[in-house]
Amino acid sequence: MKFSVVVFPGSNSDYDAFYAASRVVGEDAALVWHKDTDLQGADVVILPGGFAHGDYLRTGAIARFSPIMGAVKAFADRGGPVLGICNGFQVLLEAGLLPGAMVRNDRVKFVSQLVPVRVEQTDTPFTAACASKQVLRLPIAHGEGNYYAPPEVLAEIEARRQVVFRYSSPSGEVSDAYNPNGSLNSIAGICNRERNVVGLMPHPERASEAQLGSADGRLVLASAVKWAAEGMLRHA
Amino acid sequence: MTVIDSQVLERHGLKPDEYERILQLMGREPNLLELGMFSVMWSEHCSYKSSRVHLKTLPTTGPRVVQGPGENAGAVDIGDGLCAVFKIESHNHPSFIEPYQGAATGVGGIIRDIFTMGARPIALLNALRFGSLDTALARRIFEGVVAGVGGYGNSIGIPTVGGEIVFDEMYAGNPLVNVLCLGISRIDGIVKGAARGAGNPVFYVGARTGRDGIHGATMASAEFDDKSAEKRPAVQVGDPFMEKLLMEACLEVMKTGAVLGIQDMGAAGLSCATSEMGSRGGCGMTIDVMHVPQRETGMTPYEIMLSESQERMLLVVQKGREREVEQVFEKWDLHAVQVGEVIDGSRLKIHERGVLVAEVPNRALTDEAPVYRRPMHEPSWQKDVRQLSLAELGPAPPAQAAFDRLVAAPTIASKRWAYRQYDHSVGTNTIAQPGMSAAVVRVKGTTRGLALSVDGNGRFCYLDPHRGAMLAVAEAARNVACAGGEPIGGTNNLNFGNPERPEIMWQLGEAVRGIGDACRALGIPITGGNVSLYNETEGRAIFPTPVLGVVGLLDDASKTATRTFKRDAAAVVLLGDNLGELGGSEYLAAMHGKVCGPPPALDLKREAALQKLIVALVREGTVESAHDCSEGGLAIALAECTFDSGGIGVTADLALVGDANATLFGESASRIVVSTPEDRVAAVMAAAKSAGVPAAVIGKTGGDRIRLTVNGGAAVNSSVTDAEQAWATAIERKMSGRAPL
Amino acid sequence: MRARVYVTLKPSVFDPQGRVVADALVTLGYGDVKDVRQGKFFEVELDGADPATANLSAEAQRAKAETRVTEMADKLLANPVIESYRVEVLE
Amino acid sequence: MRARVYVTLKPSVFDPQGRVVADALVTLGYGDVKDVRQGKFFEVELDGADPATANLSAEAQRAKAETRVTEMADKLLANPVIESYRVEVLE
Ligand SMILES: Nc1ncnc2c1ncn2[C@@H]1O[C@H](COP(=O)(O)OP(=O)(O)O)[C@@H](O)[C@H]1O
Ligand SMILES: [Mg+2]
Repeated sequence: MKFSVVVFPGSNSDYDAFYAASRVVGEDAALVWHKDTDLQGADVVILPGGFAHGDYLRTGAIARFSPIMGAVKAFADRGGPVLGICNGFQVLLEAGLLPGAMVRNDRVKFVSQLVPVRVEQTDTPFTAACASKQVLRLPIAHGEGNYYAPPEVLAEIEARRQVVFRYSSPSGEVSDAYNPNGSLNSIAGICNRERNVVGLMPHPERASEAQLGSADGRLVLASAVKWAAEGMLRHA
Repeated sequence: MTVIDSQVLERHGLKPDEYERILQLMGREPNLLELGMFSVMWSEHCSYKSSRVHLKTLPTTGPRVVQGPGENAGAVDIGDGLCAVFKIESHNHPSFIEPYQGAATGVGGIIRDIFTMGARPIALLNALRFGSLDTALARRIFEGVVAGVGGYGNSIGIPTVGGEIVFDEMYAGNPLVNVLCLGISRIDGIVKGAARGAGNPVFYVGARTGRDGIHGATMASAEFDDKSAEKRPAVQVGDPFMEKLLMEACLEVMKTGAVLGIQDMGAAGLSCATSEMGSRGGCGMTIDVMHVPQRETGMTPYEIMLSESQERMLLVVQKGREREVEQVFEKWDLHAVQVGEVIDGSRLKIHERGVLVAEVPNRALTDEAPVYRRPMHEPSWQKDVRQLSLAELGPAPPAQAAFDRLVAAPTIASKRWAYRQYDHSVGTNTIAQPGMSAAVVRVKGTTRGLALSVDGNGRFCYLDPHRGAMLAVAEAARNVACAGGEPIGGTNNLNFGNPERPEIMWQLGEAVRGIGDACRALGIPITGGNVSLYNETEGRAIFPTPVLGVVGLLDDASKTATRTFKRDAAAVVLLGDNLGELGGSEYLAAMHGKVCGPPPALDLKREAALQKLIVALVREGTVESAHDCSEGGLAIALAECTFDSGGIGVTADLALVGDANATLFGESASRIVVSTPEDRVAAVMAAAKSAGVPAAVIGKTGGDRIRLTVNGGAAVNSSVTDAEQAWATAIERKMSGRAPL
Repeated sequence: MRARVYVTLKPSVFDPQGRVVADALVTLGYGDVKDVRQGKFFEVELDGADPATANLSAEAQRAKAETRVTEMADKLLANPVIESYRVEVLE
Repeated sequence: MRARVYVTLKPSVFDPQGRVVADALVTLGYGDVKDVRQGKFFEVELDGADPATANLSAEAQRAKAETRVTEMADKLLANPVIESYRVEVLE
């Protein structure tokens, strides 16, 4: 199967995602330039981390107008699995493919550290290989990862089980003490109603090898492989 | 036309005899533009006129050296056809004036030096010095510098993997911001900053030229005084997004083979890039400033040639392949424009709309710059400050009190407040993160890894610049060795006061001599570096502060060690001798407010043996943790081994040397604390013996306390949790209530 | 033509930066600071020589600029989920 | 009392953010956008019930607030090295 990783000007984890998909998980992978309009036969699309367009206006605000985003949207509409990591998550929010928005971390500063993240839902293409409530150790590295949605939207995404990841303690307890950025309901990642588009602030691709401090993140990409093996890819 | 009188010369920072030299080299009077170009190129910052004779004495060769000093960065062979390209650079003065932007543009500058060589940057480190965090000014500068370092590196996606931070009142008015960048390139992919081949076009790419930083280079060479406020617009705003585009585009364009030479425009901007590329390549260059993309209207040739706008590059392209190069830049939304061409001869010709406005032999700006053998004189106070009588200091504080104070002293405490603001995981190469003794990054596509450390101890250098500099080399190399890295190359940043003062010049000379001695003994070639002088405020100089960056090679990146204990009931072994030396220690500064005494002795032969030993022990997996002893001595080193270990305590008994506090907190060199399972103790001791390194089992891991005794007498008994909490949060507590902006 | 677009977080959205600035001001001795909200603004310069608008009255040109800049704010400069904006045509 | 402090980069200082926003607007079809400069503003709310100023005239209170907020801008909200600012007292 094939992972296509979109490269925006200013993406900086594009190669990391490509490397994790191709060298660690061992699948085909391609880097797709944002000015292209063809996803090169992708089975899975990844919008990677970084600072697209410098994040100068708002994170993800300019990237959502890139030519490739039309193809990404069409792919998502067909049910294709799309994963937005960090800046990629922010792009998905700005593009309206996921609900809500990001604001500055509550403690304002950029925060870079390994944090425990609890898997809330396993019926998405990016968590299918995880156990329910499994705690993954994943790095975060962002200045604007403070997830916000208006109250009615938040209630709805909770009701529809769209919260896929939450920040937690190492043993899986969710509380403000383990919320690194002030996100509402400790949200670290969500999916759309159809559950094929997932965005998260932590970086699973950077935690896919034990040598790098944690291999837990490998499960996220491996989930997509499992999903495909079980015939769950519906977009083709 | 402006007459060049003494006032004009003074404004350009040129001395009358330097002007005489310009007249000679030019064979006529220069015009104002030419004078401006001389002024920036002959500034201390660009010409190294005070330090050059000393730098020449450094060892710069070795079997692994691919590129020594003289290019944008140095390079060493790391096997598999690859080389590590690295250099350190300072941005001290700008960071004082505008901490965020000063630090950010400093990071931007050194990154350009690395990718200019054709190497992909994979790691950043920084060495920072600030005044005491008890002052609002130091907190503001610290806050801004850390945010700026992070802001630039995070955005461009190069992980900041390590560094060091020291707080001392001596840096209150002159913070130091030294940044090291390391990249990886194929050896045959290195591109140099030389122009070649008459008729080849010269391209400009990157940010447009504005009026910023005009005289920035000369600013870095002038002491601060009350008038420095007027020079403030010299600070620039960094644009990491532009730099990211430039980096990707340049690395891509260099792969085409159509680029013959490339150089970034940093200090002295276009003047520097054009003249250096010409003189390195033994040819001339002609450009027309009309073609230079400009951000503001009405810029004069003077302003264009002297501007230090960030994020700009100059390229010499093979004639006929212009389109190929332009296309790569266009892909990245960058517009490369031809501004001139390489010409025969050795002259740099600047035109404005076809009219010749300056013509200078380019070597006059570079190689022919003045070189000074400035007078050196040992300061009259030097011998006095090296005296230390413990008796005269009064009653010694209880060891526990000293331990509690030291563990939370900002210089010793965890720097997590800072490095949590740095993305250290981007790039998926970081094996040992900030907070460990040395950073370790893997080299993708190979089994190899690189260990990196930057170190310097201004106090030691103040007390004895020769020995202090040797200690800095030894410490950086030892840190790298503790991670299993064989030191293979070094870079250095010399941060000193005003070289026109013989005492400062003496410090500089002695320090460079020390770096040379230590590097020769430890087999570490110096492949580059940077010199920052005039670090003074109102006549008061900083501690002489050479900062050493050392790169170590791991053949197998998985065979590394960190400082933290790994299990209960392991033996704790001290490699090296505890000599109980308190001179220049953090203990004396924190408990007695004194900076005095002789810095620790250093036996370079023994240091070399110790480093070889630890590299072997780590690679064989004979030891499970390894930690260098530095600030705070053995007591702090042992405590640090328990921190981040998940609460594994230690019990150790130390043999008395001097008094108890000297035993615990003395900062003797050439010592490493290792832990090893009981059944491997004999192997460690045997290896130490055959290496000629003293070794002693001093205790055992386990429990949840740090229990240290001296000759069996109680000295320190703290819970790991409490000590770790104090250590981890000390800086946060100093910074709380402070607003980042 | 110049226009300014002021963008602020909606009142219901917590403003961490404003909070930190407020705290810092209190620490600096400005105890009477009750609250600070931080916003941003864009000063947009439009090419007046647009042939499509050249023969419009000054009034109509202003109106036209206002419409255009409002559109820019809507599309790009503000995120309606968290932000509101105000457009001001200067000249 | 409420006051606003508008902070902009000095005209001679390069504004990378504004540049990128301008480019984005042009790409989106607003070809007449010549330049964009980005600034920030702070809305500062002051406790009106300050006993030290309670018996001053409205005029004097305004003036006092203006002085104080200008001081805040100078000290914290703007960095005079690269930024300039403007204070506006609202009520
Ligand atoms: N302390 C030093 N030790 C060794 N080489 C040095 C030192 N300082 C500067 N150099 C070398 O001198 C050369 C000139 O530096 P250059 O690149 O012109 O200056 P800049 O620091 O502005 O980039 C470089 O090759 C640099 O590595
Ligand atoms: Mg250089």
